Amino acid sequence: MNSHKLEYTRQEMMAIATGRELRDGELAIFGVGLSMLAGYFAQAHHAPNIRAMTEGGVYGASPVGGLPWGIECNRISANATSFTNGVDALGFLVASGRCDVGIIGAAQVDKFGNVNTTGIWDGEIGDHYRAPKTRLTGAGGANDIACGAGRVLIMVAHEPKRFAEKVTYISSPGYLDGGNTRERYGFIGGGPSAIITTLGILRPDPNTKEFQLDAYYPFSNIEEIKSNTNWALKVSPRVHVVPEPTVDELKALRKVDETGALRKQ
Amino acid sequence: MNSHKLEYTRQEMMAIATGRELRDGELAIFGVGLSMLAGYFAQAHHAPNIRAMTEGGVYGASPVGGLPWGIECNRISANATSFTNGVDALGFLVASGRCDVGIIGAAQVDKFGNVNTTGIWDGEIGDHYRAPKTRLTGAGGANDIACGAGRVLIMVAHEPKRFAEKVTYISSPGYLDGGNTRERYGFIGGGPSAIITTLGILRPDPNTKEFQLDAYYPFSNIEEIKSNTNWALKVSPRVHVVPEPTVDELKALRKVDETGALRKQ
Amino acid sequence: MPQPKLISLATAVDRFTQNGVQYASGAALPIGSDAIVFGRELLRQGRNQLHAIFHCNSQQLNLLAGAGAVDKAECGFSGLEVFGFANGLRRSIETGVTQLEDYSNLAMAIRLLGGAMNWPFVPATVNIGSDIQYRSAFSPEEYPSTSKIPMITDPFSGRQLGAFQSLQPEVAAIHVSMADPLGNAIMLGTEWSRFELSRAAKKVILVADEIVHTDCMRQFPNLVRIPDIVVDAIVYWPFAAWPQSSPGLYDVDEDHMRSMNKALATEETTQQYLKDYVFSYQSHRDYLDMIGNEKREKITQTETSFLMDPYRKWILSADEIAKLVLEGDR
Amino acid sequence: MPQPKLISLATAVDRFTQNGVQYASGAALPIGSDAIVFGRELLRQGRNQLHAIFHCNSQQLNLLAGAGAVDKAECGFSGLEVFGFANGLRRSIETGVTQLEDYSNLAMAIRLLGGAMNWPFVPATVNIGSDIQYRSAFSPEEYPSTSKIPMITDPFSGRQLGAFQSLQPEVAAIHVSMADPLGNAIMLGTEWSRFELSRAAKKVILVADEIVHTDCMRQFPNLVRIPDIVVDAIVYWPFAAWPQSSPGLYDVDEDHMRSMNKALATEETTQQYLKDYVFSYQSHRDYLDMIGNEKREKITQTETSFLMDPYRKWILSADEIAKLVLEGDR
Repeated sequence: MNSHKLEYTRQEMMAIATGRELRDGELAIFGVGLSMLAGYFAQAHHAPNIRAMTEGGVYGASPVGGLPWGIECNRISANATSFTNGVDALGFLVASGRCDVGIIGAAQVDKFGNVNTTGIWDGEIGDHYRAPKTRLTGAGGANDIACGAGRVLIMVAHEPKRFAEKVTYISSPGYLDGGNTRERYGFIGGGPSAIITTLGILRPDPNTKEFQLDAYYPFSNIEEIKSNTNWALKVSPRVHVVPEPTVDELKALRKVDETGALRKQ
Repeated sequence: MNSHKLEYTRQEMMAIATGRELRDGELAIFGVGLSMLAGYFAQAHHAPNIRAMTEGGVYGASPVGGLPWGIECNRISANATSFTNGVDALGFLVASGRCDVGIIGAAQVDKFGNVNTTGIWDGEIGDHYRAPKTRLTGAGGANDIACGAGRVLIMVAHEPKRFAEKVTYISSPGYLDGGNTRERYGFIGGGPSAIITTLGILRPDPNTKEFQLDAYYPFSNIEEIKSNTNWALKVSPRVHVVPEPTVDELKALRKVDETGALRKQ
Repeated sequence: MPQPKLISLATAVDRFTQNGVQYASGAALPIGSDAIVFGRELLRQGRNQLHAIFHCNSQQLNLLAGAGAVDKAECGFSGLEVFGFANGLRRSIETGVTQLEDYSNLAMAIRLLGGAMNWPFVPATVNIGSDIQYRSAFSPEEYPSTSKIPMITDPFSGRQLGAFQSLQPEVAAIHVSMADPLGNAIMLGTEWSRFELSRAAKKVILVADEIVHTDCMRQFPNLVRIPDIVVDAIVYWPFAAWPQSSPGLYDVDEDHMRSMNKALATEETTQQYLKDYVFSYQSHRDYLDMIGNEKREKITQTETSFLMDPYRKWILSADEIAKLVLEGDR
Repeated sequence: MPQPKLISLATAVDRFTQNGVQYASGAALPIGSDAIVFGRELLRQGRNQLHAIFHCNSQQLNLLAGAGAVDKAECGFSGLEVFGFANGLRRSIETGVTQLEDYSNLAMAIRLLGGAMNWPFVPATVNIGSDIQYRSAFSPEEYPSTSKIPMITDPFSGRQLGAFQSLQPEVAAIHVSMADPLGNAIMLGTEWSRFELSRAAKKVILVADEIVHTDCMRQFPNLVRIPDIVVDAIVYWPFAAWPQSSPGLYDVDEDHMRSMNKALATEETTQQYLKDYVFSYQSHRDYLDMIGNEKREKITQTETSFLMDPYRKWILSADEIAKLVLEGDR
C-alpha cells in the first residue's frame, strides 16, 4: 500500500465504491462489518434517506460507539425506532423482493457471482456430502438476500483463492450457470449487480451473466486484477478507472468507522 | 319457562352445561356472547387454571363491566397480560392443534355436527354458488376452531329449523359425512364432542359419529327434544337427566353475566 | 433520515385510491380498532366498485357495502358480534350488489402472511372439507371449486392439504393507536392481521388516533410493529375508529353502533345515514362535533385508558401536527 | 389463574432434557440475547448427543459443540460475526463429531413458523438452487437431496418452488429480558425467531435476566410476545447471556468472547474452559463472581440501558424470587 502513497486504504476504497452503488431512499440490508460500514457511509454521505435494516429486524438505527460486533449488537440497538424479527426482516422485506439492495461478503466467488461462505474442501466435494476441511460461517442471511433482494453487492478481498471458475459450494446463488438459469428457481431478486473488491469492480455481462472487469482503482491495474482472478477474466470495453475517494467521502466513511477498523488494512 | 317454575333460564342451563365440559388447566378459546360466558363461568367455578384466549390474541384477560361487545372489546382488553395477533391465536395455537377446546355457536347444525353460520337459502344451493336469501355471519374463526381444536363444543338454541339432516352449507366441519370422513382432510382437531342446546346435550356415536341424545334437562324431555330436531334423533342407551345448576354454579355464572344478558331468555 | 409523511385524510384518499381499487382494512374485529374514517372519506370522494379485503367485517365494510360501493369482498367474519348481523353488508350480498368470497378469520390472516412473504400460496389446514373450499362467489360456475382452495400434497409425508391464494392488496388503510410523523406505529390491543397487512399491501396508509414524537418509538422500539420503512402516508384523525373502540383511547359507542346498523338495513335509511354522518362534516372539528362532546366524554372514560399512560408525554399538539400536514399535502 | 412456574436452572435441565434431545435455542444472533447458561448447565449435567436447533450459531452452540455434546445441528449462520469463525463448532464439524445441516437464517425462522402452524412443510423461495438444497449432511448419500428441500408446484400458477420441513423442537430454552412468575415474557431488542419458537417447541423454558411483577405485563400487554400459556418453566438468571449481550441490560463482553472462542479451538483448551467457566460455579452468586465485579460493572454501562427504564419499578427482589423458586422446585 505504501508504494502507492495512498491517502486511503484498499478496504476504504472498496467500502466507498460499494457505498456509491446505493441510492437515496432505497430499502437496504447490511450485514456486519464492511457491509454495514459501506451502507452507513452511503447514508452519511449521499443517501441520507436510505432505509437501513438488519436481518433480525432492527430498523431506523445507526451504529454508535464504533463498529458493531454483530447485527444485533447493542451498538446498533441503542437508537432503533423498531425491533421486529427474522421472519419480518428476511422474509416479509427481503425474500419477498421488497428490499432494493443487499450487501454480502464472500469467502469465494465465481465468474457467475455465486458465493461460497460454507466451507473449503480439499478438491471437489464429490457426489456425496462430506464435511469440509475448513468450515466457514455458512449462508446466514446472505442466501435469503441473494434470492430476494432487488440487487446484490458482493464485497470480497481480491485474492486468487477467492476467485474461482466455479465455487466448490454455492451458499448464496449468483447467476448459477449463467444466462437465465436463475429463472429456473423463480427468484424475485435480480442477482448480483457488482462484485466490488480490494482491486476493482466486476459487473455481469447482460446476456451471459459472466462477470467482467468493469473498473479498477487508481492504485490497481487490469493485469494485476487478472492475475488475482482464477478464471479467464474478460475486460469490459468500457473499463475505466474508479474515481478516487473525495475528501468528503473519506470524512463520511471515517465518521462511521470511528474505531478505524478499515484503516488497518 | 314460567310453567317450569325454574330458578334459572334455559340459556343459563345451556351455559352451565357447556361450562361443565371444560376442565381445569385446559387451553380454551371462546367466541363472543354465550360462548365466552360459558367459558368464564367455568373459570369462575371449577376450572380456575383454565388458560383462556380469544381469536385475535387476547391472553390472560377476563371481562369487566359486563358482557363484551366483541372479542376485542375494551371490556376484555382492560386486563390482559398479552396481546398478539390472529396468526398467533388462530394459527399457532388453534389450527396447530395446541388448543384443547373451543366453544362455537351455530345457526344450523346437522346430525354429524357440521355447522352452518353462512346463510339461509330457499331450498338447496344447487351445483353452482348463489347468494343466500339471508346472509348470516360467515365462518369467522369457528372454522379454524372446528378444524384444529382438540374438541369442540357447539352451543345452539334447540329449534327445528336449526337441526337439519344435512346443513345447506358447511361453514365449520363437524364429522362431515360421518364415520372417519374427517380423516380425508387430515384435521388435527378431534371434532365436536357435544352439541349443547337449550333443551339437552347430544353426543356423537363413537363409530358413526351421528349425534344422539345423551341427556336432557330437568325441564325438558326426550319427546320435546325429538320433536325439535329435524332428523330422526337416536337416543343413547345411557340417556340421563342433566343435574340442575347448583347454587354455587348459578352464583358464579351470574357474576360473569353481571348485566344479566342470559337471564332475559 | 426518513421524512415526515403526514397528510390530510382527503389527500390520502385522493392520492392512493381509485374506483375499483383493492382496498384492505387494517383493524381488529368488528368492535375493535378500525380505520373507518378512511372508508367514510372513500364515500365522500365517490369511490366505488371497490374490492374490499377485510379479515373481518367491521362497521366500515358494513357502511361501504351498504352504500353500494363494494363489488367484491373477501372476509372471514361478516357479522357485528353482539350487535348482530351487519345489515348493510348483508343487504348488498342478498341483492347481489356485492359478491362475498368466504374464508375463515385465520385464512384471511395467513393469506396476508403469504402476501407479505410473497409466497404464491399458503398451506391450508383449515377451510378444506367445508363449503368454503367447494363454493366460490367469485367463480360461481365452478363446483367444486378448484381455483379457490385447491388440494396439494405435502412432499414429505404425501398427506393432502389445501392451498390458499396469497393476498397483496393494492392499498391498505391501517388503524393504529399512535404513529410518529415518519410512520412508525404502535398498536394497543390485539393486532389481528395488521402486522402482516402492513407488509403485504402495496401502499400503506396509517390512520392514527394520536401522533407522538419519534422519541417515543426509540423508548419502545419493540412496540413499533409497523416501522416507517413500510409506510407511505400517515393521517392524523382522533376518534378514527368511532363508533368502534380504540383500546387505551375510547370505548365502543353502543348507541351509534346500533343506530348505524339499523340505518344500514334499508337503502333509504342508508342515504339518510350518509347525509348525516358521512357527507355532513367539512373538517375534523366538524367530525368531533358530529360525535358530540358528551358522547366523546363518555367513551373516553374507558377502563383501558391506563394503557396509554406511558406514551402521553410524547403526544404532539394539534398545531405541531397541522404544520406537518400542510407540508405533506403539498 | 395460572400458577407460578419459577424453578432453578438445575431443575429445569434435569426435568426437561435428556441425552439426545432436540434442543432449540431462543436467541438473537451470535452477539445478542442467548440462553447460554442453559447450555452450560446441560454440560454440567453431562447431557450429550444433542440435536441442536439454532437459527444461528451463538457462543452456546460453539461451546456445546466444542465440548463434543452435539451430534446433529441445524442452523443458518455458523460464525461469530466480528469475532470470527466459531472455533468449537468448526472443530466439531471438521472432525465429524457434529453433522451440521445447513440452511439460511430465514429458512430456520420460517421452519419454526411452520412448526408453530403445524404445517407439514413451508414454501421455500430461498435456499433452492444452491448447494443448501442439493447437499444434506443428515443424508450424505443423497445427491441431489430429495428429502431436504424438495421442489413443489404452486397450484395456482404452476410455478416451481421449494418446501422446507417444519420444525417442532422437543425442548427450547429461550432467553428473555424479563418474565413474570407466570411465564409472560418481554424481549427487548430483535426477537429473531423467539416468537415462533415459543409456539413451535413442545416444551418451553424461559431464561430471564429479570423477573417482574405481572402488573408490568398488564401495563404493557403488547410487549408480551410470549404469553404464559405456552411456557412450561421460568429460570431466573441475571447475566444469562454473558459473554453475549442483553439489550437494555448489558453489553457484549469483548474480552471473554475472544478468549472463550480461542479456548474452544482445541480440545485441550476447551477442557480448561469447561473447568474454569462451566463446572466452576455452585450457585448464581459464584457465577457472578466468575464474571467479576469489574466486568459486570463495565458491561452494564450499556448505551441501551434506557430501554429498561419503563420496567424497573416492577422488578422483583432476589428474595421474592427465591421463595417462588423453592416452591417451584418441589
